[in-house]
Amino acid sequence: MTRSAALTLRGVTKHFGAAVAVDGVSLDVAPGSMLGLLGPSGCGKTTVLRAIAGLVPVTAGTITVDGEDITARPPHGRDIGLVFQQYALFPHLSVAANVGFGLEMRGVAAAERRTRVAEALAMVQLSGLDGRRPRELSGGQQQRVALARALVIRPRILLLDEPLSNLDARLRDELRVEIRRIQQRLRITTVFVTHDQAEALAMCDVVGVMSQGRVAQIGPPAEIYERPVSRMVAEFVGRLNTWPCEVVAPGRIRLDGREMPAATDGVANGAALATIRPHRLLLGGAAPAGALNHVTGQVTHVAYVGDLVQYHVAAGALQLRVEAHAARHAETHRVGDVVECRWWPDDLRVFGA
Amino acid sequence: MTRSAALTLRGVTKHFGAAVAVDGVSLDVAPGSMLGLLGPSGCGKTTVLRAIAGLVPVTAGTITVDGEDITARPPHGRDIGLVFQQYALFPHLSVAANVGFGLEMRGVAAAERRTRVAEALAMVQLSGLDGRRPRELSGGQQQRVALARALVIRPRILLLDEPLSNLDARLRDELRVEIRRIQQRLRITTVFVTHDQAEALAMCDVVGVMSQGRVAQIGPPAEIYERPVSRMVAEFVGRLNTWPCEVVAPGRIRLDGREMPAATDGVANGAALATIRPHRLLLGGAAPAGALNHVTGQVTHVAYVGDLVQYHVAAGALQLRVEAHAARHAETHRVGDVVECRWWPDDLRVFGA
Amino acid sequence: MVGTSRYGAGAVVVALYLFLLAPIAIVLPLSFSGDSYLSFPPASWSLRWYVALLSHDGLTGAFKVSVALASVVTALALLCGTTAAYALARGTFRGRDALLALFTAPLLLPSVILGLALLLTFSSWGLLGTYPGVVLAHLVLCTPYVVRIMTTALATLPPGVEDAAATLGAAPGVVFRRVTLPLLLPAVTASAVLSFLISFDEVVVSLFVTGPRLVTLPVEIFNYVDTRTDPLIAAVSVVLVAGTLAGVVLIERAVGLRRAVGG
Amino acid sequence: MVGTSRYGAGAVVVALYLFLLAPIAIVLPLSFSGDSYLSFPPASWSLRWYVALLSHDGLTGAFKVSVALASVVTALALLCGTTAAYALARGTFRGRDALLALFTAPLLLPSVILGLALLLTFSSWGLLGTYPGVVLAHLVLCTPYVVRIMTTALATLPPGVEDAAATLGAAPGVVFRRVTLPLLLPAVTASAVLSFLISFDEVVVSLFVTGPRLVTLPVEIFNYVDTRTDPLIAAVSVVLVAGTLAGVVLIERAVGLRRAVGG
Repeated sequence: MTRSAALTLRGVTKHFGAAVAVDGVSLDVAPGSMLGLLGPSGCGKTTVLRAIAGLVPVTAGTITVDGEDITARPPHGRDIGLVFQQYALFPHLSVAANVGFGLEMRGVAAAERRTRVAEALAMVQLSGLDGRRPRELSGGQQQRVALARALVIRPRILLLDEPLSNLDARLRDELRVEIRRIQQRLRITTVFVTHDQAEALAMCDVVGVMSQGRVAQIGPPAEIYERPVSRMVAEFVGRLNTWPCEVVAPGRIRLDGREMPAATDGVANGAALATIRPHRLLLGGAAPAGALNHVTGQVTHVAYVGDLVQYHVAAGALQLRVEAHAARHAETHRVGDVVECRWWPDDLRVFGA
Repeated sequence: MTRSAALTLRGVTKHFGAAVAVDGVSLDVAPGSMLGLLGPSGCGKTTVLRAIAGLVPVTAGTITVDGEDITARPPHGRDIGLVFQQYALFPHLSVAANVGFGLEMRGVAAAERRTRVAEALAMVQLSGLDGRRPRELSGGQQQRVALARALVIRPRILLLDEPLSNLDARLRDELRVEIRRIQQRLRITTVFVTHDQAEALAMCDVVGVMSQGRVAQIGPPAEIYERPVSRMVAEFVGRLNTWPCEVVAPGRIRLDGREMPAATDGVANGAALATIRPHRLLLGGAAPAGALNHVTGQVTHVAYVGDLVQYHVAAGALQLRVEAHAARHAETHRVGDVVECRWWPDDLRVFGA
Repeated sequence: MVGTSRYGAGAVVVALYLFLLAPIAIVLPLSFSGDSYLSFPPASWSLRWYVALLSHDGLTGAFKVSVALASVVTALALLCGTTAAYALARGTFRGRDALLALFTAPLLLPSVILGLALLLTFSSWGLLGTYPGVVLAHLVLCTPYVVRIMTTALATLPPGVEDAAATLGAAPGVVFRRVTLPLLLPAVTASAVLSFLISFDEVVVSLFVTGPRLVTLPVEIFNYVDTRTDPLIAAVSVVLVAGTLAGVVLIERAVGLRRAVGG
Repeated sequence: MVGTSRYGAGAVVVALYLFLLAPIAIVLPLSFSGDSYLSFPPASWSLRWYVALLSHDGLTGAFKVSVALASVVTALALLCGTTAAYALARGTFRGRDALLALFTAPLLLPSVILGLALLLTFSSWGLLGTYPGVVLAHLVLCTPYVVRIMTTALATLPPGVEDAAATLGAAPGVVFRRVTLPLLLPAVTASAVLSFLISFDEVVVSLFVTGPRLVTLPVEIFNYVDTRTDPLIAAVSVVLVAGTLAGVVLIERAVGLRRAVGG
């Protein structure tokens, strides 16, 4: 249905007065793939998206689609579909007129327009709502209309600007799966902006983590989560224990007075930060035997969160946050229990302090 | 420091005009324990809290603290501390004056007031901010001040009205643990209102799930999560697979044409709904051998969420949502894989349709 | 805090306002008086004063003058005010906030001051006592309201709709015509009605700028009241109140009364 | 949409408004004229017209009358308006919304209509031409503004602070005195200033209710202008503009201009 286009950004920079919103961002999005731009608010991710759409003129850099430079084109000449956080439906037009707007702008004849609008509404499971006004729809339905409106013009690129963040948790889960299915079916090159790390990891082929106008790391979700290049990235994509340590040799650190192996990847000897995700700390019987690091400590806090049990464990000078899957037959610990806590050395990632 | 009081509600009912906001709620909160009132917005949980504080006069029912009926007392005569979602600090007063307000109302002398305000601020880790105005503080700091202000008067009961919902995820995690620690240290009887099931399960000794003005279920977190009494409760406290089935005998159902054991707990023979939590469905090698139910299906969707992998599996007429802990050495499946999915029969809970 | 004190306060308010608004309620019966002089309640009832109103050449002539003036002023105020509001809302030029403050300033300037200032200026420009002078004076009064309503309307346009239209392939002119303008229509209506009412009712500034030469309806009413007070005046009031109410209902339908009046 | 068209629109706006606001800028130099007649630019400069103003008994006397009247009206408007706003904001009685609409209605009623209505009513109540009558008439004009500002202020009180004070042990009276009132103070200031300015500037309704018997400052200025036009009038304007600006700055400090004027 859609042609899969390649999107390339080279050194895209945007200044607002003296403030640098985007600082030399270069990206390649492969045809038909979905890139997630993840970052805290103010990191520049939305500005990048708006620059791609042409709504924000860039200060420097180029944006190309399938090798064609579109940097100087106005938004209405870019052939790019954009879905907004606040839906941005035309309140004075019916659902069908909203979805048909882009086709009308392209001079598509009324009969064909009707067919394609009906197809697009069927794709987002809203057949039969053609005559409604946007205000008569729920938030989830409005966002589906917005998606249909962006897709019906068969854009070369689809941009999604936090499309799920105004919806409640249940609806978000549902629409997340649906958007991904549609994107994969149409094989449409997509950029998805979000501040929700679970959303980015779950939906996208490639995730770029942005910070202060730059891309801090870009790669497949598992790589971002398992091998973050900095503490900022590691903290942003999931919960983290962070302890001061000292690198004594490549692959070896001193932590709370004890030497142990760890993933130091090029961090120089001296003061550093050792980090590990709470669910990679294994308590007592849950830990397989083997050459694992381990500490012994006392449980100070237990929180049961349904499918997960969160523990705080005090071991020497270390405060450990541990998360255990509340599996059916897992033993559970109580406050005051003395437990042994183990982990695989290469789950302990070290960053410069 | 504080006396632990017992709070009892009997048949508390509140009508607003023709609308019934709270419909005969009876509760007992043991001295020193923390009750979580959990429910969707509009379920009446906040009205119950405001009734306990005396801010909403009840239509019927009684509220007693340590056996003393306080139903008719005005809010300023109840000796109950309340922490609001929007902090509700006095913007024209300093932090110290905010915290000292309740003591001033009780005629505590200036010198003692200073000592107790300093103690309370130390308890919430805000020593040294006495002279600041609320608007100069971050959201998390403002909520700490609000907590100190409510606790410094040594109230008999502490009420928390969604105190964390205006804070971001990281701060919420942190303050959650801190509030629970302070509550346990002071042994103060507490009612915590929230719409966040993880918050209620993680923090409270007892959780009451409310729906349409009534208490649908009340019990310890694990009981609410593992043995919900209704589909509404089950869905509200966590993700759920729900399939139509038929009860053929006590403890046996027919699901997608196959008979199998399940927890039917008194559901009559005939059409019913079988439910199971996604993380209780075990894929392939992850499932221990034994007398487990099982189906074979094909993976249709995979989402990697860091510490969790979510699968959608199509097995016959059933759509299965499966969540697997992304453990270090777990095998992962791809879209299109044929997998065997097993579960323990008593994890499959059946409710009347 | 307590229910009873609330009801007490409510009663106070009702009493207070019935008293303050009673004047308007009294005018209606007076206008249907059959008497030759003002008395309340009237001794007899009739429509004679409405008939008298229609055949009173001074008042009907003045009415036409006022309608013509208000129409011209409204058209010009809409043009200037909407242009200004659009520039202010969409522009990012320096001094934008200062300009907006300047625009709303006449809203707070007492009309006596405006009248004086215009009198002094117009006397050097030779506009004193001329029709363009009156129009210009009314424009100074009406335009700020238009600017305010339109600025608010532009600021409260649903976020992103114009951008959405652009990404869907609409050129700037098309975006304005197909999206912006339809969404602004209620505010344009409200501005027009308000502008018309203000110009129609204006007395002080007009008196300063033209003296009693341009006989608008308020001036003629003044003159009439100066010589006698009879139920004809009540009939005039009712007609004006009805017209104003119709305008207010239009504004209310269009943007909501509170937003137009402010608050 | 495009930068250049924005700057273009900006330029149009600036030109337009310089033109509309020029009158006010011209008054200042005129007031420092040393000439005996109006001419722009003045041939010589002096403070003589300010001196003349201070020694003009008619104008200074009228100024005192206006200040006294505006003070009385402001005090009463604050009392009525705040009570009403409190009842409206806190009350849950029936017809609350209708009452609020009623309260804001006089804001939109043309002053000629109000003047007529009051004239007719007061003539039956024997209030015509009396001081209480004028005060009452001004009250009808000023109270709605107070109600509006105070209602907004009450509605935008930080949520929960009053409840928080109550749970901390403050009885209703204490809550009002220690929490509500301090937080309302800026709005009270703004209401008072606005009320004072409106009463001070009012002409039309006063003329209807008392005729030219009560010589307020605007009436006296009218009379003065009727006989001659000299730089004294410019001096009066400057004094009034300065006073108004001071009031506006007070409002701005207290609640922000835009919230007070609306929009």
